Amino acid sequence: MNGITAEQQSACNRTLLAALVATVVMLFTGFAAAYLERSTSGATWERIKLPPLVLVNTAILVASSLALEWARRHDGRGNKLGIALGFAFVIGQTAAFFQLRAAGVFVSSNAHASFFYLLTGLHAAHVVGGLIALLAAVRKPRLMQFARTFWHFMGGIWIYVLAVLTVL
Amino acid sequence: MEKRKPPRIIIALVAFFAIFTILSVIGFAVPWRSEVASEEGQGIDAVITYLLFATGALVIVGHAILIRFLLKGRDDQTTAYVRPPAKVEWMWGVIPVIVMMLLAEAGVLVVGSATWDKLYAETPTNPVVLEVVGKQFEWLIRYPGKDNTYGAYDFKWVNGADNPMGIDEDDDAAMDDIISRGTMYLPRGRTAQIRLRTHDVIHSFFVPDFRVKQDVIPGFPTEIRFTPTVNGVYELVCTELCGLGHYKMRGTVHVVDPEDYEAWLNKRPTFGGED
Amino acid sequence: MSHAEPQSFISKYIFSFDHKVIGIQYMITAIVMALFGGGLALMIRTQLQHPEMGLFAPEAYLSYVTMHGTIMVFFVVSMAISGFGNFLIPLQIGARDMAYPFLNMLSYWTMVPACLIMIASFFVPGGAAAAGWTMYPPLSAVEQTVPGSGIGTTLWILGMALFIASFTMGGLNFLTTILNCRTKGLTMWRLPLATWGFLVATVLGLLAFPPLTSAAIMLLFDRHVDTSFFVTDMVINDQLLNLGDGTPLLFQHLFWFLGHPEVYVLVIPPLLMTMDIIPVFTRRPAFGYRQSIWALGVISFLSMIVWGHHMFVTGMNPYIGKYFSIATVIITAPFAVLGVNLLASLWRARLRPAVPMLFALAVISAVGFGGFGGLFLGTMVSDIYFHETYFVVGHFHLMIGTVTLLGIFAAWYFWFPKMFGKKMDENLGRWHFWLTALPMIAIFLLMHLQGMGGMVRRTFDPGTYEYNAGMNMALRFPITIMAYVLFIGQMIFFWNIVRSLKRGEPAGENPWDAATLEWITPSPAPHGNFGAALPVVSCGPYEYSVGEDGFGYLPQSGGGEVAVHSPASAEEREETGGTDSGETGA
Amino acid sequence: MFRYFLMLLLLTFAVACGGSDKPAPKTSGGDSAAVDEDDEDDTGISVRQTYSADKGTAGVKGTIKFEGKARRRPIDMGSEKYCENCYGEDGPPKSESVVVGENGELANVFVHITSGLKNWKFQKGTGEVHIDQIKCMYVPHVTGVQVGQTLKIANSDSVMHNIHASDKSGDDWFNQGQPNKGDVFTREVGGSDAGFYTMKCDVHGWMAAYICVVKNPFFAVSGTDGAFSLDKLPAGTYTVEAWHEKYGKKTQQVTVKDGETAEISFTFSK
Repeated sequence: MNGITAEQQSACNRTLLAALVATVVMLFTGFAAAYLERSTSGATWERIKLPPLVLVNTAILVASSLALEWARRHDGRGNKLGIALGFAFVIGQTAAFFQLRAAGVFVSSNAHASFFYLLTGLHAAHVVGGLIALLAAVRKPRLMQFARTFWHFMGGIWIYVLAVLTVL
Repeated sequence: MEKRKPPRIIIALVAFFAIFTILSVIGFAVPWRSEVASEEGQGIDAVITYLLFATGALVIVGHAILIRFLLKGRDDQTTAYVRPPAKVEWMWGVIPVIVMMLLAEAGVLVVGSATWDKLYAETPTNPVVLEVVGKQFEWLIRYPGKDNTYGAYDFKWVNGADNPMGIDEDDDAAMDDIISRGTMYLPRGRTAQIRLRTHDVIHSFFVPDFRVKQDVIPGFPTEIRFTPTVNGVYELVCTELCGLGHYKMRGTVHVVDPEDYEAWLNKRPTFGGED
Repeated sequence: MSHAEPQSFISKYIFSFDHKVIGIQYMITAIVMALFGGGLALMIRTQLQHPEMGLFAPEAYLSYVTMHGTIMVFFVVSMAISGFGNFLIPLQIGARDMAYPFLNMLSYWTMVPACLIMIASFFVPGGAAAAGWTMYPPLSAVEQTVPGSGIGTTLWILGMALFIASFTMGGLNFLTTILNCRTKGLTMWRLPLATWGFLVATVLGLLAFPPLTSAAIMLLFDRHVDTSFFVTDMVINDQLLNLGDGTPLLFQHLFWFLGHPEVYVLVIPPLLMTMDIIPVFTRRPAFGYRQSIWALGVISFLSMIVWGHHMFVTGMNPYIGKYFSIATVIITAPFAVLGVNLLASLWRARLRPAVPMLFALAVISAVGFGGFGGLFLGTMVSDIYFHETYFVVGHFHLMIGTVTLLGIFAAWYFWFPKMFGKKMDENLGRWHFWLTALPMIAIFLLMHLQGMGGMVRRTFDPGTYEYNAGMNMALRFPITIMAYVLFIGQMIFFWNIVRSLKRGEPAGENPWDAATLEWITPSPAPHGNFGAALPVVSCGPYEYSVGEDGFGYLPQSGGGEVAVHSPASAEEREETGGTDSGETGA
Repeated sequence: MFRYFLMLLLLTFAVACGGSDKPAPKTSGGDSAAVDEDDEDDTGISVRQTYSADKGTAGVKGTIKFEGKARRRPIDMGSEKYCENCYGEDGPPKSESVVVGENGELANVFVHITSGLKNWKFQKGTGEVHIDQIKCMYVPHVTGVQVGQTLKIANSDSVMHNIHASDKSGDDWFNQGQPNKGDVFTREVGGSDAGFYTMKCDVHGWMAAYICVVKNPFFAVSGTDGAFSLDKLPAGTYTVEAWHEKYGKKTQQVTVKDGETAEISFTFSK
């Protein structure tokens, strides 16, 4: 529709995805830097206990990525499973939020809690975006490779977020 | 083709550039800064002067070349134009790099470094120790008094009229502390080592005549050191936007002979003293 | 062929997918916002000139200062650049449109609400944000510290969120389009410098804005969810506010990690558009094309690792401070390369003093004056004195105000024919030039001098301090007068636009005998830009003074055959050189 | 590209759960001294007659005493030449927070009735209440305002003052700069404004005034002789509260008959 050839278009999509990934990485890097600075700046800093559900969710997310990969090798059968697992992850995260809230840990309880809610919430928002992309890709298979890549990237970001929240 | 004078618009442009260059050279040659009144200030002035000469020269040269090119650039000249070979272009890509590296880094490392270290890295000998608190929109100064130790403070004790710095009324160390609102006395020749705190937002401690400046950050005590060298009354300025009264956040620094300094301290009421 | 040409007015001019229309929409919006920003500037100057008149309260003054900065940086210069980027990129790379036209339209229509929100924030209780365009917490985070930090600041953050969203959408478009949609034969090393500028600026912006986003989100949480990322306990009105123990400096780090690249995002495209324009009016190849591009690369890399030079006096570790200073002043080297190339492009020129060229030449001078001011601020020791004084104000206005706007004016006069098919009026253009370039450079040079005198910025009444008495106060007058002159001068510009649109002389395809691709299509460029077949590029963008006696040039798509332009005839020369606007201005 | 939705999403989220997620009180707890008869009216009193001055013939008067040594530090106006120059040789006045007479009478105590008026209805107050900023001090130091009255705060100094009033929880009532001599701030005091406020000039930290907004007309501020009197009271049993900026509040029960004036006295100490 913009007068460029198909291969140009898919090249554009690749660039778009790469640029998108870069900006998201920068976003989370910004938060990680903030986390580092905040946790080492001498101000009081106590950790909260992450809800155990988080580990389950991690498993779910990894599973959904694997499902999508499996689907790639078996011409699309399994995409639906992957997407379903994706939704499961989002629901699981919401549940984890409520677990934490029930345990009396709020966004404003302490800095570590704030970062937990912020980073995981931010990630969840991106995941929702990824799910939308996947659903679109189910109808437009041409987009599946990009949606899938972004989804794997989201998995990576999730590991990164967990690492920041637990290790740093 | 006979020599024709360039179009008037070009001449006007040349005049414009020439006049601005000359004016700015004159302008920056004027000594705008007040007499420097601290040792560190002299170091800072040295850097400024160095940069003024370095950049001034470059601005003049640059505009001279610009003007020359403008005057010579005729739109009808038929002299064959030989495109400069790549290595000439590369040469002119490298020369400015070298020049600027030398000029700029010299300013940082050669001229500036010592002063920077003196201000931040080295610990002064026999300093005058005092504490300055910035609050919207005042400077509060506290001297530790005879016992040379500060009384404890806490935000919950702050009372603008009675106890602006929130000092513990029951702390013995606090009884001989001396508090002054906006007026600071310093002995000439001794390094002042000032602990900076704030009650609310970010402020910045600046005395133009000393050239020194230090932000005051909430929850992050900072320190500033300088050595006044000239007696006089100087103004203490807040340079970080701190609210609607920012421009009113003014204090005075009196630099006096050491004995006058002692005399002033002695006649100040202490925190514990009955009026 | 491109997407079908839309017919209805709405789809053609309002929600248009056409990059040219969107570009012009951006520029017009930028002009409107510039009127706001300029009006605020005049109010600020008037207050500084006559504090005793009690025009408005200090808190209002702070709002004006804050919004002037925000509007000018993000909603005037950034937006004008987005405008030219949208208009030029597809034309210069021989594409029919941006890679994602819908995204493009979306990005503009995300920008519009952002503008509206920013303006609306003046009319909420407490007034617009008042913590300075840098929004340092705690001042921006705690409502009790300044009235503007109420709803006004919330709206500011919302507006910025939309701006960042829009900028990112536009940036993704620029990037993908330039990298993937170039026409046949147009290698990266044949790209016009303007397009290079947009490319580099876009990459910088895309990498630098996310950290600001994170800072904005955390600020929002501190304001509304009682987290303590940035805020600390404080005493207001003798009352203790338990806000926690955040680290205010964290915000400054995140902000300036954006902030410093951002100023290059602002200054690089106009500078490179200037470098793109100059060869056309010197009829000489741009000097050091590759060197300029390498320099750009170095600049953009360095700009990401020097943010700390905005924080020399925050009590940072002295060795870190030294590092930031060393890294910062290195930037002057690649910039010097750009400067030298700008100058050398004039070497033995066949000058044609048309209005775009006048502005371009003024840019060269302004870069000279402005650039070197950076050394005083980049060198940590002198920055101790200059930090937060009018020297800073003068410096960044000269760079991201004067240089960018003069460059944008040059571009406007240069590409106006391609936008609307008419030429701008030369005489009005010259008046506009003199009434813009003179005051713009003079004002900010004088501010440097005030900074030398230690005058502190963001003061409601500089007369509070005795050390300002004398020259610091005296200099206010010429500055204020020239600010008004500058503002009035722009009216000529608007009048010129209206007049030229009505009865400017038709431009034709290539009024300037320029070699780049946008000049081979009719003016205004039709929908789809290039007719049936896209051009095929056979040479670089600046192949001037070729052929015997060197009066020819190689159009990029000319397949290597020399097009000839005739030198201005004697009477033309008198006409172009002769009008007196020059002297009257100088 | 999802970031924009995300920003807005976070924004709404942030605004939505503002406060709700807040376990600890944000500001130092002080005694919230807001007076509100309506609280009692809920306890099912049917008859409420409208009060007018002629209906009240009783009264309560008395004195406020202070025990122990009160420290009044001299105010240091060193930060503002103008203010210092307003005062002659003997220098600026002393802090007004604890003003005690030679026999221990305590001034600047706000006395009002907190309960016992449940079967009276009151019209909104009328007229203006003035606070002046002169010689870098607030006059008066403690001011009582009845809901409905107009509060006017003027700057009589040719130096910039800002009036920054906030309640005990630290939330702003108003905060405004008055850069010019003659600037006047006007505020219609509404029912929602009832409460005790601290007003300070941030530029001159020693300047502090206290504004007590109440709903009935029975309030007084003790003078330098420590005396106060509440007049035109209808007969009844009342809880009288005395409030001092530094030493908090004390209450007493008192019963008055028509035409009589009861004597009570409060005693504060450190």
